Order: sequence, then structure tokens, then C-alpha cells
Amino acid sequence: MADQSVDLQANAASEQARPSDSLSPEILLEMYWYMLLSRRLDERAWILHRQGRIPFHISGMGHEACQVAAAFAINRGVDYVHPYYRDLAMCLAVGMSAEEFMLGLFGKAEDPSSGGRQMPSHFSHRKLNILSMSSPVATQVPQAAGLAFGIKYRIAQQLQDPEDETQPRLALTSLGEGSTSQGEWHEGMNWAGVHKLPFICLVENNIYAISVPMHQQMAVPNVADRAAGYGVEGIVVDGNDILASYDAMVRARDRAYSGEGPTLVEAKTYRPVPHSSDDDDRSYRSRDEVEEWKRKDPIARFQQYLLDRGILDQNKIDEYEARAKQMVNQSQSYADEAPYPEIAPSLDPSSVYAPVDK
Amino acid sequence: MADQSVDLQANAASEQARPSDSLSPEILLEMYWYMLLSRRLDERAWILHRQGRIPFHISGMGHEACQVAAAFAINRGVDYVHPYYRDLAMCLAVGMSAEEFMLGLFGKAEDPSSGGRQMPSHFSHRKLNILSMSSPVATQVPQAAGLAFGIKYRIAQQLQDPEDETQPRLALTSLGEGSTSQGEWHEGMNWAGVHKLPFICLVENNIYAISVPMHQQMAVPNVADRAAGYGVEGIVVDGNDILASYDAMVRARDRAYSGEGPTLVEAKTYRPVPHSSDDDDRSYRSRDEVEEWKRKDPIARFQQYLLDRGILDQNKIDEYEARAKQMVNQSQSYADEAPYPEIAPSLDPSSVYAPVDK
Amino acid sequence: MATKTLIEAIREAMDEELENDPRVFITGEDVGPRGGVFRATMGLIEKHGPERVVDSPLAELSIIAIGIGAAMADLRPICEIQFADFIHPAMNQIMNEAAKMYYRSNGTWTVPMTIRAPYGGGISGGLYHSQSLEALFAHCPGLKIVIPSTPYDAKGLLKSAIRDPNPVLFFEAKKGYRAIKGEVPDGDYTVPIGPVNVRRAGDDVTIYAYGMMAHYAVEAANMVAEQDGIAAEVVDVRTILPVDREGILESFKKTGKALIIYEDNLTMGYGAEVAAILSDEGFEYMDGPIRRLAGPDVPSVPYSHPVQEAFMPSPKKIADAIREIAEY
Amino acid sequence: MATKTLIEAIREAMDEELENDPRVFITGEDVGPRGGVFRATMGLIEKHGPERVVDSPLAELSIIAIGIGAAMADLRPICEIQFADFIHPAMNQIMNEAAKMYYRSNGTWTVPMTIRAPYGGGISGGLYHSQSLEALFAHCPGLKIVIPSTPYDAKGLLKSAIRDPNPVLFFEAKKGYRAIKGEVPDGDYTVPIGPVNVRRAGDDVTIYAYGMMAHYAVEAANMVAEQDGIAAEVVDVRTILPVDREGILESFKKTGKALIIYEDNLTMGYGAEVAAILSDEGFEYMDGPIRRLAGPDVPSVPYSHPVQEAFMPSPKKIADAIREIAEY
Ligand SMILES: Cc1ncc(C[n+]2csc(CCOP(=O)(O)OP(=O)(O)O)c2C)c(N)n1
Ligand SMILES: Cc1ncc(C[n+]2csc(CCOP(=O)(O)OP(=O)(O)O)c2C)c(N)n1
Ligand SMILES: [Mg+2]
Ligand SMILES: [Mg+2]
Repeated sequence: MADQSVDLQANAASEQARPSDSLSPEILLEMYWYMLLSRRLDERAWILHRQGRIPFHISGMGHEACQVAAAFAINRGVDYVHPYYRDLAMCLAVGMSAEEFMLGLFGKAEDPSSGGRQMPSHFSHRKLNILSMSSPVATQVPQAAGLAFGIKYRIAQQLQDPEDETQPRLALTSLGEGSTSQGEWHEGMNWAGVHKLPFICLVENNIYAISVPMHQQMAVPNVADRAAGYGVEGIVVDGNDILASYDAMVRARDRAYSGEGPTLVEAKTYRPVPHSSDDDDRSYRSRDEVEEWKRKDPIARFQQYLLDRGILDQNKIDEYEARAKQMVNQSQSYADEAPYPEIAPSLDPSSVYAPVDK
Repeated sequence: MADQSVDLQANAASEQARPSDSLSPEILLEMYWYMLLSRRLDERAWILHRQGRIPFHISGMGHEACQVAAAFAINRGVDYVHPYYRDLAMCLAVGMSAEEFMLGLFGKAEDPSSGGRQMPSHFSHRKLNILSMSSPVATQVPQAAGLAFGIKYRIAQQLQDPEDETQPRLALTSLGEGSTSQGEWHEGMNWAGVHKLPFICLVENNIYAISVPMHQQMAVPNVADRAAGYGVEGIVVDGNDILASYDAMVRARDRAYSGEGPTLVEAKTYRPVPHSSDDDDRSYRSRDEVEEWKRKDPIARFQQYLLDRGILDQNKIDEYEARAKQMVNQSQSYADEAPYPEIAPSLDPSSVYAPVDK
Repeated sequence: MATKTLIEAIREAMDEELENDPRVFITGEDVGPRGGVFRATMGLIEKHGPERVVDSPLAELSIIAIGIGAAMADLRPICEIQFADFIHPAMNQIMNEAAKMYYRSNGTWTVPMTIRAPYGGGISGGLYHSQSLEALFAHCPGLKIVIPSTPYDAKGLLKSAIRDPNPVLFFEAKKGYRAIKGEVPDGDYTVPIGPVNVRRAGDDVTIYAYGMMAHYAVEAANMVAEQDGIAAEVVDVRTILPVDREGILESFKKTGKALIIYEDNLTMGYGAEVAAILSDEGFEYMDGPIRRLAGPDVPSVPYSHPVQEAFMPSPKKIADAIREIAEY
Repeated sequence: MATKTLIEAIREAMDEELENDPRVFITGEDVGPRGGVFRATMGLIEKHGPERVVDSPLAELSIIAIGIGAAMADLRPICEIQFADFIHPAMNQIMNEAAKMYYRSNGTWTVPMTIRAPYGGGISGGLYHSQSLEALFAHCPGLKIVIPSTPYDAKGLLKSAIRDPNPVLFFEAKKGYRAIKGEVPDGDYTVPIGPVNVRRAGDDVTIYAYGMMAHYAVEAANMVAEQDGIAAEVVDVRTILPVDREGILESFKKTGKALIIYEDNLTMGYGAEVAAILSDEGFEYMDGPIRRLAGPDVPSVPYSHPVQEAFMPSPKKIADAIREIAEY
């Protein structure tokens, strides 16, 4: 079935123009910047955990390319994004700030995701139309189908102008390959297909679900092989190649905006670090394998691409690094000193209900 | 994706021998007999309901061919069968008696399925390795994968001789096309694929889930189109053609017995009657459609086949009909007069627990 | 006012809300041309169109999740679960998602969704078409749970549920769909979610009940009033969650004796919470043991006719229990 | 006897049962080479092989359903749910299937399956790595529910669970996995599922608790004994279902005062059932209000450190509650 999926990279060779060809140097550098910022924040989080200053971190390292590509393909901050815990780079690219991430790490009151109620990296941002995620995996997928259903409904009922770019016109959700084993995924994909929804499911396939390798998760080589069974287009892409990922996402976005229906984009990638700060990955994969993948690092790769094309030079790299470092430091201090949530209202049973209008 | 599924009927034309070619006249007549008996019991159940003598009936009419074919392909009464509420003909062919069915209809103590605890047609028969089914649809599918896992495990741990025909060597489960929308189905199929289990999923596709037509259920023309996504072989077959259904099931059985893995057989069929005694199907489908399908009745069709080949004649038909009628009458009287379950033990909280060995 | 059945009142509430608010839509199995297996949505697709009355795939988890997503996209979904017994596949979406969304997002995302589900026994539904599930969900902060007993309450409470910014589980006594009748105003009105409702006044014993059992309780109270001169007060706990602790305590302070009726399994049923509240906050008023009359602890409700009858609480059993407590 | 931690006792029970019965196998996420995210199954795949310690796909519903099927094929599955919080997708399989199988098949099919799941707060797990779910399942006849508090009980009860012909939910206090230590015999022994266990004797107040809270209760009881001379009896309700009504009543008949501790949400928590039993069958012994000290009714347990601490019952809060009741 693999051959059923659209292989954009193969297509690309034979075709004239890829959407990424028209990305300006400014945009390319912005994409680079978000990948870098994400990486540096992520590294700091690991350090903070090792120092015992935060209880938990779960990392997006290695996944930055497909995440930033996804964000840049959609209408950032407007289209619905229902991400998962690895999507730090995606959320930053959509508009979440470094401070906001750090506030979550420290569980502080100002954390926009949950006000410190949820574990770190359980992203949410109402103003950016980033939906609130839980820990149980894959629950976001059928919900994102619901968001997409909402869009289609609002347009059909003339509650929303289809041309209005200040309104969400698609729902993007993401998850790991392991999480597609959940019934939640099946049911969400099915709704998206039946109703031809403006829906994109990004599968960040890092070939492990914690310790469980893909062949114990599914009997097919690609998650995208399952898309056709839902009437959904499936695309397999090198998730460590930001431009290829962008091309795939643009295709998915165009399909969503134009009413052609849902798309599943499977980005092949890798997690070069343990699953989370609670994990030790030495029991389930070889150091050689990890080292090999580290050589395919998506940031180094994109950096080289930009250097080769003269879009980036060492000066600029240094400047970006300095800016990132400063942001990481500053946001850490800010979050560290920010107040915790107040206890009484956090534990007040009435706080679980939205107030009823009178 | 439809082309991905094995189309046995197309294959059949070009190939020499079909498994059904070697069925003896005796076996063919036995198959005919079970279809007929099932139909006559079913008809009687509708009458009993109309007379207000039983509160509920759910029918297997129209589905008899694929059901009896499935039963005859496996090791009847030994292999695990985890059926659904339409599988009266399948259960009869596996060994359930007419009385046993009637006892369930009347909710009597001797009912082998549940002792009158469950609604009618919630089949179970420990001695025949028919598993107990509930009402929530599709729950049987991952359980059947568990049964198949059990078989594979038992053989691997030498708890069972793989050649021993007194032991179950596959698990067959069945459900309607609508029920495949459930996450339960996805997860069961996935296990079957990952572990290459001796598992058969028979989808009795009658193109409606109560009132909901297939195109509102899924965005693909065949459920079998989804099989490949699980590493499962998918077969589409005319479920009103008992011999074609038998060929498909034999292929599935052979794959299971020989360790080649799971198979999904999608039998295209129709339900010529309302969903259940609570339904009125006039709101959601035309009388023309129903009439058209009635002309494709699987029993009439098989009868004609047998008549054409001289395996059956009018005398024999009359004899079968008389025998069926007598059985239906007798079993109805028996069940009608049989005692209800005793109340106190049925409502005793200790009755929900199997006793612990000391 | 016209007399309407429970199911007519429910249908009317949906019809009017569909009419009044374009964000309201219905989804569930067979809600379209079939009008629902109980006919609760009969005629609505014809009137409001297939975009607003949407037959779902046969998959409860997704019915709820689509509702959650649509609610967050500022729609007002009414999700029908065909029988309460089939809600379990959606537990994760209801308990871990809908119920926690407002809290977990620190009040930034809301899930204004209504989940309707017929519940209860006595209709030969066997183990999977008879369940009562309010107790299970009552342990989940963030949900509201409503069980109306009268057509008047049904219409008014369902409208409140649809307009509520929180997820509301609305359980309907299927046995009473056509059997329960009452006065229901045409047009708009609401009944607030929250407060219990004293359906019958009395000083001797308080009976707590809801849904179908509230009717049996009133019937039983009338029986013992006539036959034994016992004055039983019937508190209709029409909102199960959030718990109206004050409303529950108020009657008990007067009577000091409590009988809690539910057709759900006894252990950990809703009566456990009522008993716990009374035996703590109402301790000083206690004038006898707090009794529960409920379904036995076997999977509800066995099919076989005589067993089903024995399983269900009945006005007679309730009357006997009232007498026993009153005499204490 | 050697001193072992809670998790070592659990691992030892599984190891020995794998050794003794070829029908026993383990499945769940990361139970293989990773040895479980808490390391409960560490070393078992190396010792017993990948056919008996099986990494599952990431899908709880199927983990349970495979267990049900395998159990009916006469195996003895131990299904691990990585965190109790992730059991909701499997509710349908647990409540509608496993729990009802024996009853619905009139005693002909059995589901001898054990479901292990770490539960509870205090480990910075936030809303979805801290939940206590015993109360939810305690409303479901057909299940057995066990929550051991000591390593001795953990090993003995887990063996009983694995050998039990019924589905048993075995919840493990993850906060205590390494913190709780105790004497555990090497080799085979069992502790019966059912009876409560009096962990500390006393005449003044009865404290009901289980799991991690049983330890806090003993600690608090020791505090008030020393500081206030109050003799509190601690009843460890190590079997949640079926309810040991007699065991629960026995201590209360002596003390007439009850405090029920659980870290789960207050409303409809397990304490509600204990209170309901005491206020009915124990009415004549009541000598004060029946109190519950539990988690507040917000999704358990918020992540932020100070809020988490405030959410959880603690020995100090328990001691204060004992004093208040004792004085009543
Ligand atoms: C329903 C549920 N079960 C188990 C877990 C524990 N868990 C968290 S992440 C994870 C693995 C996820 O793997 P995958 O989907 O491949 O995403 P990845 O972490 O590799 O990006 C598991 C098992 C969970 N969060 N939710
Ligand atoms: C989980 C669940 N939801 C809803 C129902 C109610 N129901 C019973 S049968 C049915 C339709 C089944 O359709 P399909 O799977 O196509 O099987 P068919 O009846 O057509 O053979 C529905 C909705 C149910 N039994 N279980
Ligand atoms: Mg992964
Ligand atoms: Mg069908």
C-alpha cells in the first residue's frame, strides 16, 4: 500500500515548482529561527530538570523541521492547531513565546496553557487558537475533526465568510505514530473522511512509542498507508527536511482550504533524546542508531542548506545564537520568579465550571 | 484501494478449482438445511413478536449464505466463534439447536446463551466455543483477536498440539459494516495484523447501520479496503452467494491454520427486513430497493443452484420444509413451556463472581 | 398549557433551540431520517436540514469528540447516545476531555455541549439497553448531570443544558418517554440546572429520587399517606451534578429520616453520596438509619421478564420501605 | 524475611506466577525491554521471553480486550495500564465486557484476568498522571478491585488476583513504589481478596483508608495517640470491591466515629459508600458525624507544586480531622 500514498519527494524531481521554492529568504530565516529557538529552549529544559529545578520535561528535539513547516504552511495563530506534547517548535512558530513555554515548565500562574494546572508541554493558547491538550494520546484527533466540522458548518450556515482570513479555515492536529493505534485516531480519521473536512493530521513518526518500535505497533511500513481506507490522502515525507515537509503541508493546506478534504502527512523523523525526563532509552535502542540519526539533525541540515545558498552566514548564525541564548535566559528568569497560582481558587470546586450567563 | 483487496470471484473464473467445487452433495444439502432452518425460525420469531409473545427479535434474514459458509469453512463447534446478533444461521450451523434459540427468545432458564439474562440473539454456547456477546457493537473484535492470540500462545508454549483438531485453531468474529466505525474494530484488527494471528473478521455488509447508509459511515466503497492498512488480507465477496462465500472463508481459514495471518472477508449482503422488531425501515429506504434485494435472496438462489444440478428436487424441498416446520413448532412449544430463571439467584450479588478455588 | 409526553417535551426543546440559535446542531446515530430510535428527533431533519441534524457513524467516542471540537469552535452540539449503555466507548472523551477542558485550560476553552442519552430499565432491554449511568459520571467534576422527571422540567432543563457553557449529560427515562405526561408551555422558558425540586411535601420521611423513580416515589408517598397516614416528602434530585447539598439537607432537617431511591446498582450508586452528605452535615437531625432502595448489585437489568420485574424498584416496594423507616 | 519495596513485591509476585503457571503472561505498553515505565516488569522479558512479556501497541482498549479473549482461551493475562489515568479508553471492555461476562453467560465463560495500574498523586503528574479511579470501577458489579498498602499485601494479593477466576483491577500507589518498604517472604503465599485489614487498633475513632492513604492514616493515628491520647483504629480497606460490609462495620461498632480518607475527589468517592453503609447498618452505633477527608472536587491533581501539595491529604490534615471527630 505504500505506493498508494503520494510521494512528494519523488514527484518533486519531475515537477517544475515546489511551494517551498517561493519562500523568501526572510521567511526561510524565520523558519530557521523558530527551529533554533525551540532547540535552545528544549536544551535548557533538560538542564533545568537535571538541576532538579523542574520535575518534568518532554522534548521536541529532532522534530523541529516538520513542526515549523506545518506552522508556516497554515494561517498561523488563526487556523486551529491541536498539537501534542512534542510540538514546542510548532507552538513557538504559531506564536507562543519563550516566556510562555517557561511559565509552563515551572507551573506558574501566568502559564497560558493551563495556569500551572497541567504538566509542561501540554500546550494551549486561546488567543492563538491552539487547543488545550491532555495527556491521553490521540484524543485530540477526533476533536480536531470536530473543529474542522465546526468550520465547515459555520461556513455552510453563513456564520463565517469562507474568504475571511481572520477566521480559522482548517484544523491541524498532530500525534506520534504509536498513538495512531488508538481507536480515537480511527474514529477521528473516519469523520474527517466521511465529511470531507478541512483537516490535517500530521503524524510525527519517530519510529518509537517510548520503547516500542514500529513493527510492534503496526504491521505496515507507513502510517500513511492507512489514510486511503478513510478516503483521506496520505503523504509520506522526510520530516527532517523542512522544505519537503513544507511542500507536503502546503498541499494538505490547499486541499483543506479548497474543500478537497482531509490529508494525513506522515513526517519520518527521530527523537535523539529519551522519551521524557523520566525515560532512559538505553534499554531499548542502540547508541549507534541514535548517533546515526543525530547526523541527520534537521537544524544542522537546514543550516547547511541556508549556508550553501548564501542566505545564512556565520555572523548571522552567531547573532541568532546570541539572541536565542538571551531569550532563553530571560524567559527562564521571568518564569522562575513569576508567582505560583493561588491555592484556594485552584482547588475550589466551582472553578471547574464556566459561569452561566444570566 | 478497492483493487488491493483480493477479488475471489474474478480469480475464480480464471482458475481451475474452487474449494466449493469439492463439497459433496450431502454437505451442500446440509448447508441448504441450515439456511432454511434459520429462515423459518427467524420468520417464526417475527410472528411471535407480532403476537406480543416475545418482547424483541433481531433478524438474520438475508445473511444466511455467508453465515453458513463461514461455519462450514471452519472446524465447527471447535474453532472459536465470536458472532454478532444477526448470526442465527451461523450459530445453528455451528451446532446450536432450534430449542436453544427459542429458549433465548422467551428468556428461559435453560437458554444456553445467558439463561435468559440477555436479550434474544445474544449468542453464547460454551460447549460449542461460541463466545458470549454483548450489545455494544464491535467489542467482540479485539476479544476475538485475544482468543487468536491465546491459540498462538498456547501452541508456542506447547500447551496445545497444533495438529490437534479437538482444539480451536482460529478465532472467527463477525460484525456489520457500520460497526467497523468503532475504535474497537481498529484496535482488534491492528493486534491481529501485528501478531499475525489466526483470526478471521467477517464483515456482513448490508449497507445500512439501522438507518444510516454506508456513505455516511465511511468514505470508501468497501470495508475490505481498510484491511491492508493493518497488514491483513481483505477479500470482498458476494455474501448472498453461499459458494463464493465459502471459497473466501476457506482461503481465510487456510491462512489462519497455516500461520499466514489474519483475513477480513467482506460479504456484500442485505437485510430485507427492518433492523429489529423495534424498527420501521420505511423512513430510510425505498420499497423498491428492498424488493430488488429480495429478488437476490440467498436461499432461493442456492435452492435454484441445487435444483439445477439435480442435488435437490421438489420432494426433497417439501421434506425439508416439513422438517423445519416441525422443528420450529416443537422448539417453540418447548421453550414456551420451559421455566423462567429463578429470581433470587439471578439477583444475588454473589452470582456475578465465579467462585474462587480453595 | 397543553399536555405533552416526556419525549414530546424533549423534542420541542431541541426544535426551538435549533430555531433560535444557528449554532445548535444535533448528531448521533439514526437521528436523521429515522428520527432517532425512540423518535426524539422525529421531523427535525425535515425542518432544519441535514447539515444541522447529522447522522453520525456508529462510533460513540467520535460523536462526543466531534461535539467537543465543534463546541470549541463555538457551536452548540447536542450529541445523542442511542442508549446510555453505549456511552462507555466515549468515557475518555467525556471524563478526561470534556469535563476537564475548562479547568485544564485555566478557563480559556469551554465545551458548551449537551449529551442526551435514554437510560433505565423496565423495557425488556436486558443488560445493555437498561443501564443507569448517572453515578459513574457523578464522580467526575466538570460535568453537569441532569435527569428530568416531568415533561415541564425536561423541556426547561434541556434548554438550560443546550445554553450552558459546560458539558451537560442529560439522561432521559426511556420507560417514561410516552408514559409520563404533563403540562408543558409552548415557547421559550428554562428551568435552572442545580436546585432539587420538592415534588410533594411531608414531615415524616424524605424520599430522594429522580427520573422514573421520582414518579414511583410520589405514587408510593400517596399510597402511604392514604393507607398509613405517613407524610412523606419527595425531593426530586433532578440535577445530579453539581450536587445541591443545601437542597438535599433542607428536607432532611425537617424529617430526620431518609429513603433514597434509584434503579441503578446499590453499591456506589448516587444514594451513597446523598447518605454521606446526610450522615455528616445532617448528623444532628438524624432520626433513623438512612436507607437506600436500589437495584441489586448485578448487571442491570436481566432480560427475563420475572427477573426484570424483581430487579426494578416499584411503588409498592418503596411504600414498604417508607413504612419501615417511618416506624423506626 | 527480607525487606522489600512495594514495587519489588509486585515484580516478585509476577515473576513467581510466570514461573509457576505457563498460562500467565504480561502485556502492556513498554513492559518488555523497557521493563515498564516504573520498572515493575524489569528483567521479566529477559527471564521469561518475549512471548510471555509482550509489548502492546499503544492502545488500552485492545490491551484489555486481548486480555479478555486470552483469558477466555484459558490463559491468565496480566494487563498493565501504564497510568490509571489512561484506562478510560478501555472502560467499555472492562465494565460492559469483562465485568459482565460471567453473569451474562450464566456462569459459563469466565475472565481470569488481572489489570494492574499505578494510581495516585503527589508525584507532579498533573491532571493525567495522578488519578485515583477505584470509585468509578467500584460501581461495577463483576469486578474485583484491590489496592494494597504494604509490600506483603501487594505480593500476596497480586498472586490471589492472578489466580482469581474473575477480572481483578489491581491499583498500585505509585508514590509508594519505592517509598513503601516492608517484610516480604520469599516464595509462595497469598493474601485473600475480600477482607479488610485492621492495621492499627484503637477504640476512639475508626479511620478507613487504603493504598498510600493507609500509611498516612497510620502516621496520623500515631501522631494523635502521642500528642492527644486519642486511640484511632486504622482499617485498611485493601479490597474495594466486593465490599467487606462486615469488616467495615465491625470497627465502627466499637468506636461509633468514622473518618474516611481517600485522595480521590470527594463527591461519589469510595468514602460515600462507606458512609452509606455506616449510616444505615451502623446507625445505632453512630456517635458523631461520619466524616470524609478527600481530594477536592477538581480534576486530580494540579501540577503546580504548591497546589498539588494542598490537594493531597496529608498525615497532618488527617490528624486534625481525627481530633475534630474525637472531640465531637
Ligand atoms: C492513552 C495513553 N496511554 C499511554 C500513555 C503514555 N505515553 C505517553 S507518550 C507514549 C508514547 C507515544 O508514542 P508516539 O505516539 O509514537 O509519540 P512519540 O512520543 O514517539 O512522539 C505513551 C505510551 C498516554 N499518554 N496516553
Ligand atoms: C456501541 C453501540 N452503539 C449503538 C448500538 C445500537 N445499534 C445496534 S445495531 C446498530 C447498527 C449496526 O449496524 P451494522 O454494524 O451495519 O450491523 P447490521 O445491524 O446492519 O447487521 C446500532 C446503531 C449498539 N448496539 N452498540
Ligand atoms: Mg513515536
Ligand atoms: Mg449493516
